[in-house]
Amino acid sequence: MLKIDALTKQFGQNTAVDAANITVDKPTMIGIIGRSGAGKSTLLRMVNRLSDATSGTITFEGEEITALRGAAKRDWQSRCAMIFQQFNLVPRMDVVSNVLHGTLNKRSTLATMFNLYPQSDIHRAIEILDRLGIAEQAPKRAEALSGGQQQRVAIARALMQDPKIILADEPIASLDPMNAQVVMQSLRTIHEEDGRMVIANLHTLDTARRYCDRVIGMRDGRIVFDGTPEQLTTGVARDIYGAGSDFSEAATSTEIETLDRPEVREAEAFI
Amino acid sequence: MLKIDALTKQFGQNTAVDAANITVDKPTMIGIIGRSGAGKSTLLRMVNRLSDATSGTITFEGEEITALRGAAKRDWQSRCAMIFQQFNLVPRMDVVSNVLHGTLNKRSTLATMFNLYPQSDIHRAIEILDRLGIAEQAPKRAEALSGGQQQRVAIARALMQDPKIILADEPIASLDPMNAQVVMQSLRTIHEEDGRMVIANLHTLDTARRYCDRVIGMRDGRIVFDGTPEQLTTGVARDIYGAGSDFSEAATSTEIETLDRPEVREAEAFI
Amino acid sequence: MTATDLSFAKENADRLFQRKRLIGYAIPAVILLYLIYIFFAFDLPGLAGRANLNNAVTLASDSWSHKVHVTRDNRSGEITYAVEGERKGTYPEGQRPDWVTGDEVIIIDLGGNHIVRYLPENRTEIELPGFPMIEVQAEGRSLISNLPTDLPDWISASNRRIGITTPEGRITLTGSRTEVFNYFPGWELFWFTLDSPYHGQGLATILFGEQIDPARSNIAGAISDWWNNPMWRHKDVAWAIGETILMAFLGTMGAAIIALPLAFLAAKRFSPVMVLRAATRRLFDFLRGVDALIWTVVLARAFGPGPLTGALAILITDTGTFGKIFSEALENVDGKQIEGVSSTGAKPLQRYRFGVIPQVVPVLLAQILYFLESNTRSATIIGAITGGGIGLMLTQAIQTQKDWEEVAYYIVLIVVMVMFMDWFSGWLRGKLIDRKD
Amino acid sequence: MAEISLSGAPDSVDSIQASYMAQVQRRRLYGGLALLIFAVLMVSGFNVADDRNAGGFWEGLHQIGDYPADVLSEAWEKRADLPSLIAKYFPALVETINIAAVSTLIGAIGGLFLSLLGTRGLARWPRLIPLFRRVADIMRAVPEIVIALVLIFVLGGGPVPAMIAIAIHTAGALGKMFSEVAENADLKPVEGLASTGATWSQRMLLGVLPQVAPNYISYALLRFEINIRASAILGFVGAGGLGYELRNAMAWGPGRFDEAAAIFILLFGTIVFFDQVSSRYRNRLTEGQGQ
Amino acid sequence: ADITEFRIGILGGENAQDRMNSYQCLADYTTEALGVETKLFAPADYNGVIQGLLGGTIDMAWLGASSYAATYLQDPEAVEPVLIKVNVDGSIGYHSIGFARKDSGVTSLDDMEGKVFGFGDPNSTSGYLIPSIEIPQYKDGITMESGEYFGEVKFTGGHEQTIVAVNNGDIDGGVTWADGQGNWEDGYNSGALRKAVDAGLVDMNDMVQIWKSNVIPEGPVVLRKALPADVRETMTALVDGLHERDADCAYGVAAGDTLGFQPVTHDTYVSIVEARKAKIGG
Ligand SMILES: Nc1ncnc2c1ncn2[C@@H]1O[C@H](COP(=O)(O)OP(=O)(O)OP(=O)(O)O)[C@@H](O)[C@H]1O
Ligand SMILES: Nc1ncnc2c1ncn2[C@@H]1O[C@H](COP(=O)(O)OP(=O)(O)OP(=O)(O)O)[C@@H](O)[C@H]1O
Ligand SMILES: [Mg+2]
Ligand SMILES: [Mg+2]
Repeated sequence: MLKIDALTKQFGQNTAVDAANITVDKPTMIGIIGRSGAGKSTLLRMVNRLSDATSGTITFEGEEITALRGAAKRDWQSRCAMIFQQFNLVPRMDVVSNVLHGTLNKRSTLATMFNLYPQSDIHRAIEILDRLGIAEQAPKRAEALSGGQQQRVAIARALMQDPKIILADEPIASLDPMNAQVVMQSLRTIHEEDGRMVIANLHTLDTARRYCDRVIGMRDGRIVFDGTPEQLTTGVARDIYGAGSDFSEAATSTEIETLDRPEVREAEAFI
Repeated sequence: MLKIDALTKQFGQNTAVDAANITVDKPTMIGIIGRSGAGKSTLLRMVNRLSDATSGTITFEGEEITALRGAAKRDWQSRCAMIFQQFNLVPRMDVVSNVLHGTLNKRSTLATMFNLYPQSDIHRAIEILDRLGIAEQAPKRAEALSGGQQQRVAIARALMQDPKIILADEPIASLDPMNAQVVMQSLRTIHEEDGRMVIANLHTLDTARRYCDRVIGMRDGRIVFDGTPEQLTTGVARDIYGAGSDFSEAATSTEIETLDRPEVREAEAFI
Repeated sequence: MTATDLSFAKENADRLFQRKRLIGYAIPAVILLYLIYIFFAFDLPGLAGRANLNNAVTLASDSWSHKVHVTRDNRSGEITYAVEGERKGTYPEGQRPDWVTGDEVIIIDLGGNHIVRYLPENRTEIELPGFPMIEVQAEGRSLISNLPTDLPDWISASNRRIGITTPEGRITLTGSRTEVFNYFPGWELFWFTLDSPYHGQGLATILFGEQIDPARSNIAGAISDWWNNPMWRHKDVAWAIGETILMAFLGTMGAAIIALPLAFLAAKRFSPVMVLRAATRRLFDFLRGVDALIWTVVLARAFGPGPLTGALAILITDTGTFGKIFSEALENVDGKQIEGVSSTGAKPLQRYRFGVIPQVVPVLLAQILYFLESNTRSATIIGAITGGGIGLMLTQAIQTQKDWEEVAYYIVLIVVMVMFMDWFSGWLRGKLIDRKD
Repeated sequence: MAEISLSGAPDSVDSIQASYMAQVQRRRLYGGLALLIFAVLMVSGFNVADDRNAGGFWEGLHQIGDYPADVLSEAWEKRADLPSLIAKYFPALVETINIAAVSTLIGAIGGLFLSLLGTRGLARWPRLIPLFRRVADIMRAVPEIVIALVLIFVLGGGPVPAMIAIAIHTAGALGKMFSEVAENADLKPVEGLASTGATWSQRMLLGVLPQVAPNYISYALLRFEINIRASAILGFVGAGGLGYELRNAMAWGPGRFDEAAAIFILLFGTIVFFDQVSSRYRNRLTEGQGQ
Repeated sequence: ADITEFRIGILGGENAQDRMNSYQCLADYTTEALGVETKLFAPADYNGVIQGLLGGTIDMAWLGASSYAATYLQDPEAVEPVLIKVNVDGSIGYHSIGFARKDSGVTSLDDMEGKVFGFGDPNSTSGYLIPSIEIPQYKDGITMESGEYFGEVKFTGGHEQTIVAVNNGDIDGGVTWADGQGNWEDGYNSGALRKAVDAGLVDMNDMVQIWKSNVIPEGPVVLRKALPADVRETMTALVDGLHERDADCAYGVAAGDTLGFQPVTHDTYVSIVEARKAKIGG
């Protein structure tokens, strides 16, 4: 299905992603872990074509993604939704409009200008919001929502795209533990019920273990681990995070924002 | 020397200072304490004649300060320096110029318009700065200095006035503990070496105790305590701050910015 | 969410989008309606018909080219050669361009096989490729020619006048005169006019070659001849630009000097007397509202034409503008600094000097310098009305439709001047505002 | 108790005094020189201007009221006609305002595109950013009168050349101001939209415009104010509107001074009116932003 | 009373700087004759010179007849006319010429009914004052009010603008000045039309003359009355003798071939002044 082949991205001297190879055969929920600067965001951005690869290819269902240009590229983007750490919504616009932005690729600029979304799309947007439990927020401005709600709006926008793949770049890093849990659960549900592929960058080992079918570890731009959550032992994690022998689960957790508060532990334990 | 007699200040309905009586016979270092809104600032401002009293008199060495007008008032101000919580320097001008502002009252308007001061004054300004340990900062702009340094520039400006009295309105409230200590120590040294009277509004009981010869407590505009630091027992402090029986030293300290960090305690303990 | 709730949410969303669409349509619709109204109010359909694109082409091509006139006066038979047909561009006696040959018969080679021959007895022959030879005889007021009745549109002919426009040049014939205009690219005589000994000399010759004019050294002579060039008048142009910048400078700085003390009167903080404050503000409004244009006219009676009048007009308007801006800046000053200075017993003026001025200076300087740049542009326009500076030269050059290369020259100079002032004021702003007081 | 001077002074006071004095001397010298140069420039500039002017400043000063007095006294004599004259010139005023409004509108749209195309992070063709910036600079530098006068020759007199001229200048001026605003725009929504496959125009329309609109409108209003004056002035040199009428009335001189006064009242009133309205509205726009 | 400088105002149909250049020789002679510095000023329009003369900031100018009348009407004591230009044929006048585009089908004022008519500058004699009085006398029913006989009456701002406006079709007919000598196809011997022809902006084959005024007296060279008598005498003599002294200079000052200048008095302009006064009333 998705094949990433020797994908490399360089920023000047700095190699952010170094000859990454990933093959995915069927819709899977994949977590990418690695410490800050490992190249996780860069990798996802290349898959969505927000930035161009320096070399290497990405192929999806036989189509070479890295070669797409102009309208074809935008068409790919519409099939490959992206969710960001900071939500990246349009804050001054209402929630439904933000969700409808998922259909922009199908609409002309003029139609967007006059808000000419078909009624069926509007209704579908509400249904998606309802599925994510925030249908009542529909007429509010995005900026008026809490972080967790905003992230769910971002997921709704992604679903509105009806994508084959959903990419999520640290979707829960700005959220408190309760909201983080709701958002991850939503992604998991989407994966399971709709059979969409989900690739999420995650900062926390335990989240990756809990929600993903497959975990990829990156370090200094290279893929240093690729396996099931079960294979992700403390020793492997130590490698990924490049920590010494004093490494412990707790250590990664403390490094990671969502877990540096004790409540998180409690919240997750309580699930 | 200084006699404050039934001094009252009203802002509309609100009586900020209510018939205050203070008599000082010889140069003393006096601390005024009291909670926010007690009228401490208002009292000092009336002494400096930055604001006018509603009724009552201030007499200094037989001269009735409250009756002065125009040039005579400005002359009094030049003999009665004032130091502010926010330093109130001219941030865009260099340190020496700020110190030289202390001589404005003695110099002709025309010369000062062009920033022309006699060399002897400039030399004296630098000597004062040296005494306060910030002579190297002389050519820098005031805004480029740290808070503690700026407050010392303000003290230098006060000293430049060669005043009989220095009034300090919460001189250390905006400073971190280390700087607070340096500034209070400077004021104490000035008092001791030059024999100038110093009246300082202070937020913290312990600072008042440590540095002052005499402590005046104000509450709701009235003077409710006037005695030596030794007389300032916890019970008296409780009265001044209007606290209940659960009042403790620690409670006032926590209320007070400079002491709400643990390091302060350590720093002061270490002296 | 229950099904009814959900359909309710959907209805709500539908209504929301109805409303948004309405606004989405309304704004462009209002703009469109307004533009349609303007379309007719400004008579754009008529304008399209009236617009003279030929004029535009003539002007555009004239702005980068020049023409040399070869004129025969049919009464005296005298032939003159002149750049742009101007007296100052006339070839000296005995000289003529090298594309003119012949003595009895003057042969003018316009290039591209376009040849005009001035024959004796006011006869003219015109040879154009792909067109039969044209012969014209001038007799008294009328012209006798062999032109057919059916003429291409590049020939305009009557029995009094014939005009021929070709890509190589233009020929006009009337009873009294026969004239050929040969077009060349470039701004001819930009450096030296024909009577200067340096005309046609290369830069290297002038700089390093032998002395050309025995009376003067090459460089001094060349500079003086260029500076005093009677056709392009570099000296006058330089003066005019200087005058324009001078108007802007005097006006802006004068306004700033006057506005600063007045602004104190208009600022609530410094002027407790309400009446005085209101009066000062109204004065500012008045000065600004009357506008430099009208001040120019008012002042012209008292001071006559010239740069001073323009400078004063700018000064008066900008006093109003600066007054408003400055007093707003003064309202926003930080009281702490003033209090600090006051507490030392400083006198009122000293309080302003040290408590207020250092705070407002950056704002003031930035504004003054910004206006200096924009006033350079205004000074161009005001000069055109009051009679001074490059603006007057430009408007006159345009209105008398003389030489469009001159117009182009002035336009380039004005744009360069304004861009220079823009850069300069930005540079000065950076220098001054970062500086210590 | 601890020493006062915590920061030990390696330099002796003398050397600090000496170096500071040197600095003061230098500053006084530069300050004095700058002041002197400025004063010399002002005085000599004034003298040059005074010299090159037909009338001198001091001789003319007492006559400054002559012209207004002529105009006002005549207008006062014929004050009964004033209302009808104001009504007569009202259409010309409408034309002047229309010129300003259309050119502000067109200029703002032009400035909008120039700013979006010339701002890093937003530009459609990042490599062309310097080009669009230079274009804006040049459009800003050309005085309106230049374009207007040239266009009058091609298009004939009337409002259109003035409108085009002002619009060009406005586009350049607003292009610069707009792009300063756009530079500070938050790019996150733009990236969010890009990830859904939105085109450039959709990204700008939905991601950037809502953010910058209040500032853009505020600047456009300020420009409208300026353009009313510009359009009146251009009328003076041949484009239509109130300026044209004013020039004719004033050129004719006595006998028509009442007309001149009526036009003047209209013009003054309009400028003050829009000035007040727009500054009030602008304040509201930029204040509302804080929330 | 002594003067410290002498200021000459210039007005006319030529580029300001060209005018300045043509007048430079006169300025030099003036400096020589009066012993004071002489300055030249070229305001943007007629009104600029008029205001200068009234305000006392301009001492001498060569005005148009109507501009002189305007000055006289605002302040009869401001200036006095001293000299008038003499044409090559000895006449001292010129004409206002009405013209239109040939392809518009307009051949006379009769055809102009309901069409757009253009004047030049309101202070111009031939571009406004005379035609505004004489055209209504052409036949009954003609007035110069917009919308009465003509569809619209406009001011183009100056002679050059009128010609361009007619040529472009902005206006259907307009008036400008010409000496009325020589041939129509050349744009006459001198005048605004001739200049436009020489510049290649109009082709006289495209133009027709639709009206011609009676002879209009040339404008006077005026001197400010407040000037000392000896200065006025010196200057009058200087300009009067200019043609004999320096023909090239006179050519430049008079903007063409002339026989020089001859004395003139206010009487020559009484009718023009009356006409202008009448216009104000109407
Ligand atoms: N636009 C850019 N220009 C230059 N270098 C960049 C850019 N974006 C990323 N990098 C560099 O590429 C490397 C990988 O960055 P990336 O953002 O992909 O890491 P990450 O794993 O997502 O880290 P984080 O957890 O901090 O988001 C880093 O060294 C980063 O500094
Ligand atoms: N300019 C003023 N106008 C009106 N009321 C004032 C003014 N200045 C002070 N007050 C009031 O007078 C009272 C005493 O204020 P003052 O500033 O002297 O208190 P303080 O003891 O210095 O308190 P703080 O610790 O907050 O500085 C307060 O109730 C205050 O609100
Ligand atoms: Mg990242
Ligand atoms: Mg206080």
